[in-house]
Amino acid sequence: MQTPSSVQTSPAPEPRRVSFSLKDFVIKFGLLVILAVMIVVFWRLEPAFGSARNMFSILQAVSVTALLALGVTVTLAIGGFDLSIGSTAAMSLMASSYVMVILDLGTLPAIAVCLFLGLAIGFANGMLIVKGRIPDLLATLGMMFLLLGLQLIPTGGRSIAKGMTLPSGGSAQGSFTETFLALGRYRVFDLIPLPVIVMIVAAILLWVFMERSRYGRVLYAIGGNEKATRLAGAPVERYKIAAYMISGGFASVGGMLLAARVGRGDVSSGSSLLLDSVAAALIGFAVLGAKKPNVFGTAIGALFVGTLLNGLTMLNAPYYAQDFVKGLVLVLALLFTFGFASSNHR
Amino acid sequence: MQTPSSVQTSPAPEPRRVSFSLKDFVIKFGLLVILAVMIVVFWRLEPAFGSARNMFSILQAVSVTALLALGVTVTLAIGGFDLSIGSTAAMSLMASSYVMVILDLGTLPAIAVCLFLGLAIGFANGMLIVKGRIPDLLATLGMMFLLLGLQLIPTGGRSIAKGMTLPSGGSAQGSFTETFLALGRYRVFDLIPLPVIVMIVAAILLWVFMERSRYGRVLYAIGGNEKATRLAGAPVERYKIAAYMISGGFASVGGMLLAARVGRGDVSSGSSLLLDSVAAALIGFAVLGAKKPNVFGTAIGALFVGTLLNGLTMLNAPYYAQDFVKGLVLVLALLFTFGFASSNHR
Amino acid sequence: AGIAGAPGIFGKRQVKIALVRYLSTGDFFQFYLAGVTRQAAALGIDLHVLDSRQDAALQAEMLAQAMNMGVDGIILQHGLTETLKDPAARAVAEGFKVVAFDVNCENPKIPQIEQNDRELARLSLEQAIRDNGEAFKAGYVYVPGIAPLDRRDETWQAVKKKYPKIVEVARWGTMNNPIANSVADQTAAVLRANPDIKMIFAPFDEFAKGVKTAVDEAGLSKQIKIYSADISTPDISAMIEKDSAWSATTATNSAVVGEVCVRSLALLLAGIDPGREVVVPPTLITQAMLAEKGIKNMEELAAKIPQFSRAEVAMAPWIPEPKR
Amino acid sequence: MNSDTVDAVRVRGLTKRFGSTQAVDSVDLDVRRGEVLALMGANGAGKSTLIKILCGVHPADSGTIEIDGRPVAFRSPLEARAAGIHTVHQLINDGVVQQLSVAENLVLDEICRPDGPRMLSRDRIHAQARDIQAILGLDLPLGRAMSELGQAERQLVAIARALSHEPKLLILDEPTSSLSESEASRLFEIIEDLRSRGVAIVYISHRMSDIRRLADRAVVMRDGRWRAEFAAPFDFDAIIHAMIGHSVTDGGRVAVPGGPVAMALRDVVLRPGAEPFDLDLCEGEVVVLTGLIGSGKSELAECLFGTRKPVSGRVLLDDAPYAPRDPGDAIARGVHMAPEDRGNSSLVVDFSVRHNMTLPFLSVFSRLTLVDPERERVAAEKQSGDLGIKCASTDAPIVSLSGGNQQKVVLGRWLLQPCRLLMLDEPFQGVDIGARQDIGRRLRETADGRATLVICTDLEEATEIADRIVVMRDFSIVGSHSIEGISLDRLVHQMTSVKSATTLA
Ligand SMILES: Nc1ncnc2c1ncn2[C@@H]1O[C@H](COP(=O)(O)OP(=O)(O)OP(=O)(O)O)[C@@H](O)[C@H]1O
Ligand SMILES: Nc1ncnc2c1ncn2[C@@H]1O[C@H](COP(=O)(O)OP(=O)(O)OP(=O)(O)O)[C@@H](O)[C@H]1O
Ligand SMILES: [Mg+2]
Ligand SMILES: [Mg+2]
Repeated sequence: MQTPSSVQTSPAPEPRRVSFSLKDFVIKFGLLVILAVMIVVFWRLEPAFGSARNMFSILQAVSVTALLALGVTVTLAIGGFDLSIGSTAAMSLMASSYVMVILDLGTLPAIAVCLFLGLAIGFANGMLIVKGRIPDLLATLGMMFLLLGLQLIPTGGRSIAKGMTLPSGGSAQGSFTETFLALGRYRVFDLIPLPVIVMIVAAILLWVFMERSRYGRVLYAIGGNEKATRLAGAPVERYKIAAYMISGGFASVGGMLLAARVGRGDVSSGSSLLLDSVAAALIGFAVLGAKKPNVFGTAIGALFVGTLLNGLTMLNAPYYAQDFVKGLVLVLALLFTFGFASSNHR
Repeated sequence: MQTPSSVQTSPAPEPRRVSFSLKDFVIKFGLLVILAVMIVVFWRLEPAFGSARNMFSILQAVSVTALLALGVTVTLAIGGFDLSIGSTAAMSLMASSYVMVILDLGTLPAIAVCLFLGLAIGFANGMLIVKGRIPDLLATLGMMFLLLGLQLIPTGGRSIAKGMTLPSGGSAQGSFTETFLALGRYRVFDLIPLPVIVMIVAAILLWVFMERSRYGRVLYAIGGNEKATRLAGAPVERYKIAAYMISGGFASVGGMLLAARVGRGDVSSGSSLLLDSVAAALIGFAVLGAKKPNVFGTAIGALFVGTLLNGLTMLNAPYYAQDFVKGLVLVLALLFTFGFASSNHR
Repeated sequence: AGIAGAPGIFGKRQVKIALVRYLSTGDFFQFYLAGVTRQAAALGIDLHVLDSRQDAALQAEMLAQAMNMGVDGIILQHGLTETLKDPAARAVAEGFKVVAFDVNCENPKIPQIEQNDRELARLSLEQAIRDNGEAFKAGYVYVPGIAPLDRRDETWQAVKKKYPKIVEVARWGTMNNPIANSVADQTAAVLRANPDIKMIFAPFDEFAKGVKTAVDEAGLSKQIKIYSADISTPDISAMIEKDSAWSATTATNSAVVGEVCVRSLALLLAGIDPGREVVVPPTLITQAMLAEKGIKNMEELAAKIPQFSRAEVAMAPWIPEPKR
Repeated sequence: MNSDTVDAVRVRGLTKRFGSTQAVDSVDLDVRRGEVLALMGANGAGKSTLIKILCGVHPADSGTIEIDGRPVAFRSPLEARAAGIHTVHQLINDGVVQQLSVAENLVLDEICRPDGPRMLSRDRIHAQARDIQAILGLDLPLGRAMSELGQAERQLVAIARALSHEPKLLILDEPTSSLSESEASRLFEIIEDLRSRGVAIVYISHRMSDIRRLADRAVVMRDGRWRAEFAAPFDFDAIIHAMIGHSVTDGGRVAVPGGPVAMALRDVVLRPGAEPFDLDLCEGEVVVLTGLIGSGKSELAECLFGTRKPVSGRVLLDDAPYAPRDPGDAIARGVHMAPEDRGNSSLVVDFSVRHNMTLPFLSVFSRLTLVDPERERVAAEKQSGDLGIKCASTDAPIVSLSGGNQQKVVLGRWLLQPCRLLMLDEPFQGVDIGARQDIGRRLRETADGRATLVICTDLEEATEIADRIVVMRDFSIVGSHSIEGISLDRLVHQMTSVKSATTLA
């Protein structure tokens, strides 16, 4: 028998790399180009759009959605899904209000309780999925309903506001602390809102974690082939639980920022968070031709939706037209990203 | 060199099958037992719960959700997902009102337009997924946003009702026809609401289609292994498009029944419809130990949620407690179904 | 440009204002917007509508966005006090003129336009007592946490205290979309469990629609009377149906409220104080009134019940009344 | 080596059952340092299950495992790794993550190690990956997605990874199932080197040539039990008898002459730049297509099945032009194909044996679109009987069957209906010698009235069933040999010689 010098591998696919390919460019940068075009067009039509303040307004408006979307990106990366993020954020909103307004315990306990709840919810989700072997969608849907109800029980379904009447008869003595409110409202240099900084820092940390650290690789490996990853020696269960805890943690931070913005335990806040953040994470698939959940894409996805809404609002588009345009741009952007990309492979 | 020591043939695997296995029973019938127990408990606590009329009330209440859930079951079976069903139903509700109230065209055109829209939306979803190669979740999410906006454009965001003032200045001349309203309101033998009959007939037809016809078999095969199914000669693309058209069609029928019941073109996002019907379809995984989307399970899932809500309302439970209990029962039921089931296989 | 003879900036140039909304879905809000739009048009105002769709944080952001756009004045429509207080104060401090509808910004410089929810509930409930006496079993549809509903609830609690023989035997409600349909399902269960209910107070027309659907389905439209708040064309159709259980509702014409908001802001911009509080009084609308006058939609309602069609508040000679 | 006689692993009374299947039944096994132990047995004998217990995938129901005299009970693959046990699993899909890059797959163990470095840069991964692939002399495109590689290359990646450690015990479960001779012999060299360094090696294969070349000792399992043990040099007849209960007869095959031409290829060019070639496939004849990995064998089959288009050339099916649009079209014209890569391309994992079999021909078993379960059952049971498929019933889930039996199900599927051309791409992957003979026999029995093309890299398998062997190299057919008096040397020369060699076809 022959000895193989080196196994002949797939004949290198045509060396197209050097030549510029419009298609590849579109796949990679399509969404970013649309975003840029959008910004320019809005700016042209409404100069106020381009002011630094307005740019930070956009970032501020997307910060909570973006945080949730970042969390859900991690669960998407492991091939799962977290439907409970919206209600986790709402829970965190109610919990922080409860701690400050009703229990009158101040800022740090409020933050601690929220973070703990977020991580605990993530842990519970993870356990249901890993130990209870319930499919992700199902487990987190159940959790979502559970939280939707649970968060209202302590107050009997009422919003939590300073001075509200308690079921016991007295009235709430506490209030949102200034420090806590600053979390959502303070602007560094009187320009950059704190939530924006939180979001950007979180996004960078998560990007490093997912793209540069060993843990991120394992998470992606689990999403690609859970069994092979387990056989390669990774403690898959622990990673999955951790992914849901990250998701829960990010959602609870999002909920806290929301609470600080809203300044009240408002029961209806946060209802659209789930869909918007899922949309952001899914749009992220199309950024840089990733075709998979990825942190950078998610951040761009959130920004994309935020810019679109801000711009359309400036142009006086009615709210339902915004939905329509949001859907249309989403579908078109994805269509040409995925539609183009696909003819390449398979 | 050794010689084979003994030449016994394979020991016949013990005939365990005859013996009754509690675990198997729980896996198969757990959810059905819970449903039965729930009915008995509610009946005990509130005798009115058990009346025939109330039973049909429950069915009436779940009919729309069930129809949507049936549709989504088909897309789940092919390994996809349809997030746009809620807004398709909302669209159909607006469209039927538009045709009857504003265009004054009568029953049949209204039904025809709704069905056409539902199928067209499904077709569009299917094309986006199959030809545009956009992942299911993403494509249908885009479609959802698109429809949310689109349905409000013709009326500028207003509900449609008899006699409403039109943008042109005049007032709407048409009205919901008696025939159309009967779709949502008529009771056969003065007892069985028509929507219930529609739902049951639809469920039976879909059950036969999915479980007994060769098309259903192929749809499940696509969900199990799309590539293998294509290599077995099935026109996978056409099947996928058909699945989304079925989903859209069912959603539009659901929307029509809703319109007929409410008698108005109500502005609504249909997002609760989406969540509830997805919940029903997912709960269906646990029925009879199927662990996969299945028509019978979906119907039971819808009934399960409906019964729970009806019973809790009768017992005067506040609405948030209902959400909580819904989530709790869901998680528990699934936990012991999937949790048990899993230790068997792996 | 500008309006000849008008004071302040109205006389000099076109004015640009923003309407920053918290709630927008539903007929009430559509009519409100229609009122704002036509009064703004009558004043030649460049109106920008910013819709936060029940997202309190976004509403605060949109208020900032309106400021970024360099408008002259801002109308805040609904929202949460806690969320809007600071940004609204900042807007005032930066020289923007601000009025608020149905949200208290706790700022003396921000005139408060109100439709008076407590009064709204009171009128409906007084009618209910006139119709049913002071002793009956009642059902109540309520979802806490929504500001106008909470205010209406206060009145209901007061009435129950005042008339101890009015017994609330069941309470339900949901905000699940479509609201009317979900409430109908709940009501069906409640009616079965409590066949002796005589009156249902559903102080939000979406609730009332759902209740009516269920009452009709249960064949109880002659036994039960429904009292609610708010009104729209579909509501009128439902009330004037034969044997309709929906007896009365109390409402302000939200289009009129919209007009009032714009006029108040215009006064403010012109340097005239419209007053700390501008109240638009509600009107009781009963089935009998509608039948008697042959009213079938909102426009006819406005035409035939004068106090519903316009409000004599925040008027000035230089402010043209809009074409209705 | 003084360690030659030391038992590295000692297994006593190991037992495992899945539902009603006793997969492993009180097995005793010793593996010594510096030896290659061949674990043998028919499909479903319990080999993979045994080693999965050894490497922490499944917990044992009972029994003990000792490593270097210390009892162990691994709860996860990770613990087994920490104890120095490294494994290449039978299913290639269990060894690689398609979505990750080739480099990431090569260093997957490193990535998954809980005590690994926190940060991993791309450069670091690529550097390590280059080292690892050098072990097998591979030169793979490190940055590409794994899913873009062929099946054999995926298997090589999984093997290279396992070899990159300093194992105490190395377990290889059918590592050569997708490999051709050349890669296999490179692998053997490395195994021999490891053996000389005192590593204990468990080697599972259905290829007798592998066993002959490598193994020092062979343990045969049957129906989950230890059955017999042999030492080199082996008496293969006895081994096979122990495995399947009877001997296999090979003896000189007589080529069946082909009937009329069913499928004719003329001037077909598979890839731009490849040589055009002709090929005739005749009724009644079994043609084996062989060649190195990546020589384009599968590509040819795919062209005939409508999933790929040739660059140019004509194809005639029964003298009529034939250019299928898609597999459905091909099947309608009577061309059937069982693709390689059974797991990804043939089986629907959550379907039963029966439903898997009938999938392409549902319309045949339906009345008014409704599937007639009775007719379906009868047909499936006939195939199951004819092929000797070992399963509880045709209702059993496909995943409960052993690999060889799953392969038989795939074959049974395509034999359900008569056809003009049956193509089987690597049908013997992971199939035991008994099943191989069953399949071969069945193929032969049904060969009349259709042409049969079997793609087969292993020459031993090829010569077992072929009437004619066709050699492919660089996307072109370079030789055709009748089985009678065939010269294997010539064949191998044709497969491997450089492009300029004379074309014989
Ligand atoms: N996860 C499982 N669940 C149920 N049964 C299983 C499972 N894994 C294996 N089996 C059964 O256990 C028996 C032994 O299977 P195993 O895979 O160990 O055989 P094998 O000797 O490796 O066969 P092959 O040569 O085909 O790889 C078979 O009957 C198989 O069907
Ligand atoms: N899915 C794929 N994506 C990219 N390249 C592929 C893919 N499948 C095969 N190839 C490459 O195409 C070439 C031809 O593959 P083909 O499968 O026809 O070869 P083969 O002779 O059948 O070899 P094998 O023994 O690997 O099956 C090989 O170099 C292979 O690496
Ligand atoms: Mg095996
Ligand atoms: Mg091949």
